[in-house]
Amino acid sequence: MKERIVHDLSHLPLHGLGTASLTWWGTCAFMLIEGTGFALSVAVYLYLMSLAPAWPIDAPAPDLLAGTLLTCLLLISLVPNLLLRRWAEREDLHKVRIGLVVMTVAGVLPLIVRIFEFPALHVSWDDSAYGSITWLMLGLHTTHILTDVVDTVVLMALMFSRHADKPRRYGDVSDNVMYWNFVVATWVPIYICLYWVPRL
Amino acid sequence: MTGNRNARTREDDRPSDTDVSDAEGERRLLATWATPRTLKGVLSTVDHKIIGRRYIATAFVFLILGGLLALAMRLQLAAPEARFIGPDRYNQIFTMHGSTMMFLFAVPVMEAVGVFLVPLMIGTRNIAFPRLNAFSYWIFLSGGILLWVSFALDVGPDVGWFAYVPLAGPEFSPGKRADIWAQMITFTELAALAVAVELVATILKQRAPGMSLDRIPVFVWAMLVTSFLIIMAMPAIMIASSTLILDRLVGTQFYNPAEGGDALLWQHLFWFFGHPEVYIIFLPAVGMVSTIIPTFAGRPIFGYLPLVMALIATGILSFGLWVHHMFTTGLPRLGESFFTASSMSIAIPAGVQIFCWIATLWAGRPQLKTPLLFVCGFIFTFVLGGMTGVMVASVPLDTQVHDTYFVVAHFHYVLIGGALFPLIAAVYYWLPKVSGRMMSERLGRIVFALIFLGFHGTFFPMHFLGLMGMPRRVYTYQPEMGWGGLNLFVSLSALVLAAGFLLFFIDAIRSARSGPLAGPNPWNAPTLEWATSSPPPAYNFRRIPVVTSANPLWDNGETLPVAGGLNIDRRELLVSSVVEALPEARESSPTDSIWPFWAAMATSILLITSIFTPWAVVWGSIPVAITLIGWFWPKGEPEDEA
Amino acid sequence: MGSSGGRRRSGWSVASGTLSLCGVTLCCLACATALGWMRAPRQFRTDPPLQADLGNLRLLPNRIGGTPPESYFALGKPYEKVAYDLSQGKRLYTWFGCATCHGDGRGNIGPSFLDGWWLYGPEMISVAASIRDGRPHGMPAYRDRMTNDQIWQLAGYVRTIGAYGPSVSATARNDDPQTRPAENRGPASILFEQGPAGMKPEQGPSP
Amino acid sequence: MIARRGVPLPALLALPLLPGCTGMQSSLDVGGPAAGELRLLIVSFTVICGIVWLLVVATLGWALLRRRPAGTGARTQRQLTWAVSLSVAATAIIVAGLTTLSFLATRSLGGGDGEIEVVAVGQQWWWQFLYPREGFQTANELHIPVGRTVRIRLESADVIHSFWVPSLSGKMDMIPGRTTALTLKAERPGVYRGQCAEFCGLQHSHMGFTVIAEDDVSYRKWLTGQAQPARPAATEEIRAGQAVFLAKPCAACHTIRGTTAVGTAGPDLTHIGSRRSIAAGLLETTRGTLAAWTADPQTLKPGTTMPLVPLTSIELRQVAVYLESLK
Repeated sequence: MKERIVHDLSHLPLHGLGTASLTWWGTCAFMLIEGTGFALSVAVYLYLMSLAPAWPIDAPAPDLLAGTLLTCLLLISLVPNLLLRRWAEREDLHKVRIGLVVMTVAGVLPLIVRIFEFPALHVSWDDSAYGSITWLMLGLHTTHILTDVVDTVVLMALMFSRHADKPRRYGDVSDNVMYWNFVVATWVPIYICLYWVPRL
Repeated sequence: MTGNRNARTREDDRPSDTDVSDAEGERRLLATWATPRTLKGVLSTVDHKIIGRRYIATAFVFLILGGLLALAMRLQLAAPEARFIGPDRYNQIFTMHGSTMMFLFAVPVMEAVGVFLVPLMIGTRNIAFPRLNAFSYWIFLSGGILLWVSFALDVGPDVGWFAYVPLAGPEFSPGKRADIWAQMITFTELAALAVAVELVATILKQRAPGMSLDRIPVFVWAMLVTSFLIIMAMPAIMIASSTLILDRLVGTQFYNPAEGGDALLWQHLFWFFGHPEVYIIFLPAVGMVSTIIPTFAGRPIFGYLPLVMALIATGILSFGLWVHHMFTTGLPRLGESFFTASSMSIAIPAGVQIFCWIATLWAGRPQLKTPLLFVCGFIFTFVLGGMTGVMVASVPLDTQVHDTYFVVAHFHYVLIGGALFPLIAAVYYWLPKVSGRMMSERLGRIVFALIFLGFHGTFFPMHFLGLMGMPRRVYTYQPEMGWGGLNLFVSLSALVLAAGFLLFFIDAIRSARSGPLAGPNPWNAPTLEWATSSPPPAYNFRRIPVVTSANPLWDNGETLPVAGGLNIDRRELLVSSVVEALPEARESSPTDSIWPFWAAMATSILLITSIFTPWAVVWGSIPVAITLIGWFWPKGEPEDEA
Repeated sequence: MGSSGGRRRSGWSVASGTLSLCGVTLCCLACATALGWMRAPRQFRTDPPLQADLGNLRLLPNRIGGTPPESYFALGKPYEKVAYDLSQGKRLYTWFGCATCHGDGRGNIGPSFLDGWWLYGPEMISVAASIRDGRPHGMPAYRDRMTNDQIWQLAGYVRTIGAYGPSVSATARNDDPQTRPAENRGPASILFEQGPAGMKPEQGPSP
Repeated sequence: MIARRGVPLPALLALPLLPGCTGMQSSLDVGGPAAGELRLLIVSFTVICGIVWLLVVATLGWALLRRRPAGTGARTQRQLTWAVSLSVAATAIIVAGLTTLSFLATRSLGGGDGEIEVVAVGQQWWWQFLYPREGFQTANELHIPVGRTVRIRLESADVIHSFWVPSLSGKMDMIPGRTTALTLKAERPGVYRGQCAEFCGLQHSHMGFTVIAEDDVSYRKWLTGQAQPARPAATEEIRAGQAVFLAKPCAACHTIRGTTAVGTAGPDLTHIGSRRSIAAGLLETTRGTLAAWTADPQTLKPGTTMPLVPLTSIELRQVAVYLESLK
């Protein structure tokens, strides 16, 4: 087939940011997958609750301290996270590096608190369906924190390497910021489910 | 055309396709995009066409294997009290048949056709996240091998393809059989989700300039809706299969009623995935049919907008139907009535599709080539399957036919009639694009006759068997039940059906080796995949087409408007806006990499060993993390440097 | 390098790709067949002669330890490691009311299986002999209530209760109220308490 | 084959194949009001859907093969738009009609309380039937009085089973941890076969049972008989058989009321000689089948929970005679 050039693309930027970036859409799609997973786990929780004559099953309601502390940590971590996005948009390498270090710490701290959350449930995963679903939800969310921390660490290493100062990298940082927001956002319904629904 | 326009302000100083002659441009594009013919090249390719082909070929191998199992079952059921296969083996066989066909054939093959065709149909050079695509294939292959090696070792799952608890649970399914089933699910869902993400990003962001939402080929729309269905539905089965493994391995109580769990929870989770699953298989087929009919009718599809709306409506409705698989579990009657109404209402979008197709044929001048023959066979069969679908959607009626051969007949009508017939049509239609060679029209008609007659001979009598009280999943039945004659007829017809498939595969392989050359557009089809050579070069299009109508190859005469200016020495493709497909950026596309292969192997090891010990999740994640870092760490290639 | 070169190449690789995939699948199946010894078929029927031979326990004079019958080895010692036999053993444990005296394995009237003490030794044959012939201080003989292969199945299961590590083929939890981790998680290692706490000297000789 | 053949509905004549669907377990061989209602529903749906299907296929054929005039693009387009819209509207109306039909059937079937309550417990792979008021249990054979509603409470001892007697009613699952129920009503005396309809493991295929609908007098007589303990051994051979039964593993799993056999893992055998079939509908009850079944259950029904108990041929005959005598 003959061709007729009607359009010139050569002036286009070499990397799109935000919605013009494929990674952004990929991250969104993965968040949709995982969000559905979280929503379903909440649905399972409520379903099991609706069947049980008493909820929690054979256990006191979980202690609030560790969970609430973790919630606070996650919410506070949004501040450096959003700052990091601003710095990434400005392509300010120095500040992005600082931001990533801060976010690594902000990711590891909740993991430490999470260790105390499991015993605070006062139930083991094999005690009852209540124990199983609470451990599942907590475990699922822990995996997300863990994944994002590893991601942040790798990104931090990258930003301290010679590959750092590229628009693509700043796009990656923005996507990482978005993903952390997602990790925090999904925690809120889980926190309510795990800690406050049993107290209803 | 040697575009040697003056250079403008460029983002980089590398040569673009307008700076050199066409031949030179093609040579350099090939050097940039081609996969080297080495073992490493084979393992590390990220070309969507090569991976798509592999995916399709592997899925068809699983179709053959699953089909052989079906023949074994028909042999056993041909006579009452036959002793060809014992109950233990038979239970494994029907579970393997269902699981293979659903998880290793139907869903993967539909996605794989999308992987191959979607980038060509929307005029881009590769799929989004091509390394994820490679990873997806290797994961799918591992899952399939896991299942089939287990079967060969007599530890194949024996709990049915929907693995109801408690039968599949820790108490009643000793050994690793059910775990292998559940983990095979994880493999295939991981693979399917990866492809869904790629397709969504590709379709939304990589369309050729000018391909606004109302100019997207219907097949691409279908793949988009399918991908969203996968994204929304598959997490349910991931949760279901993971909780099943947890129940079996570490003693969680999700499905133990004595400790607050519930057996029906499994059914809810499974069918919340399982019903959309049917549409995940069916919607791509709708897209194929909607693409094939206009070509052979010689006119654009009638009712593009209603068709697309019907696709979306079907997708949304499919999440509101799952309880119709549970009408005999004694759920509250009000809820059941709601699901009856919703299940029946899905007949309306299906009707829209059927009527639009018939209208297109009516208005056009149909040429009854083999692909169209199969499409007609599809309408004939699928509408019948739809009618029995309406029957099983009625709660009281379902109490008589649920879990009988009536249902077996019904879902083979909608799955074979509704998806496999269009898929065979698609093979006849698109294989010339894939291999560059035509399949035989003469053999095609024989194949159609054999498959069509064999199919109806096999599955139509099953309706009667069901009404006569024959439950599904029985390995034998007693002579006095009076089912012997029909079953023998069914088994003989299955041989005809198998002969049809055998001839089809012979023709496909023969054609791919020595069929007549096809040329770029043998059917005079309107969509973009026919604008490039057959088979397409590694870079798909020398220049990105510019789309000005829904049927670009029909409306543009002999000359295709294209966009120049993409780099030819580095993998680059065009990112465009979601609604109007206005160019937004020249994005680099990842190069070949061996890391997705290693990541898939590491993931496979983690998943398989985690059947045996929960600690595998901990230590198995270390190699996974290492391979993923290897995958994403920049290697200093031109593609990384933007 | 025109499109014809690309065509030939792709045409070739379609065919070879298909063939090599078929090849890979066939190889896998061939390997699987070659590994036939790994197959784990389930035996539902024990031939009467085999059944009879399974009763030939060659016990030492003190009825602790000994050699299992030849057929036991000829079968490949299925009762210790085949998941199906172990799960049948678990059902027998319930059906024959073993829990009345031994509880969930922690013992009650009868001795515990979880405390690391096997009054007559931990070998399969001793456990099988205890079930078949009974033991002093209350263990009845099941010789006339179970078939020989059932005795072996039950013996295999009882040993997994006291196993010190998680086992791949041991049974998982039942759909019943839970009192201890299931056999596949090595309950003895989780619940182990120092010393022969559950031991009752009047129930038999000290080990 | 007991149920009366023949289908009264003229509508069925339009579907030449359906009247062929008779048989001992056919949903179209009606023995009770619920199954009759359901058969009417099946036939109505089949007729309506069949007509719709024929219309669609005929239109498709016409569209493919019609003679085509030249030109007239815009008019055809408009006509087609009308045709498609009307067809979709017709689809919606038909679907709504069928939904209403389904709802009406649901309402008229409407469960309700039974005059008699029976408990059915699904076991791998047999049926335990308990008559709570009379306080006895039996296996694989359910007796109901003609013309009275029997409420069956459905439970499961292990996995999910599904209780289905096609000639009397639709099916209902038996789910562990839940209790479901079904009402049965037979209009005429007869033997109706039922079978487990939910895959339940190795011997799902051989999990049948019979429902015997009989007049009130016979039913009462049957109830009285079943509530009795087993009749004492009358002959020397029967006594020998009983001794074998009690001395061998048999007694550990089966109960025979009136003897020391009190096992609960297998079916109650107190009146096994009076039942029409053994091994969950696998074999007709005769001395020969009893002997064959006892001799080698794992060949007849591989995987069943009954083990192969080694017996001498004499013992085998004695046990068979004994079991047969348990009327």
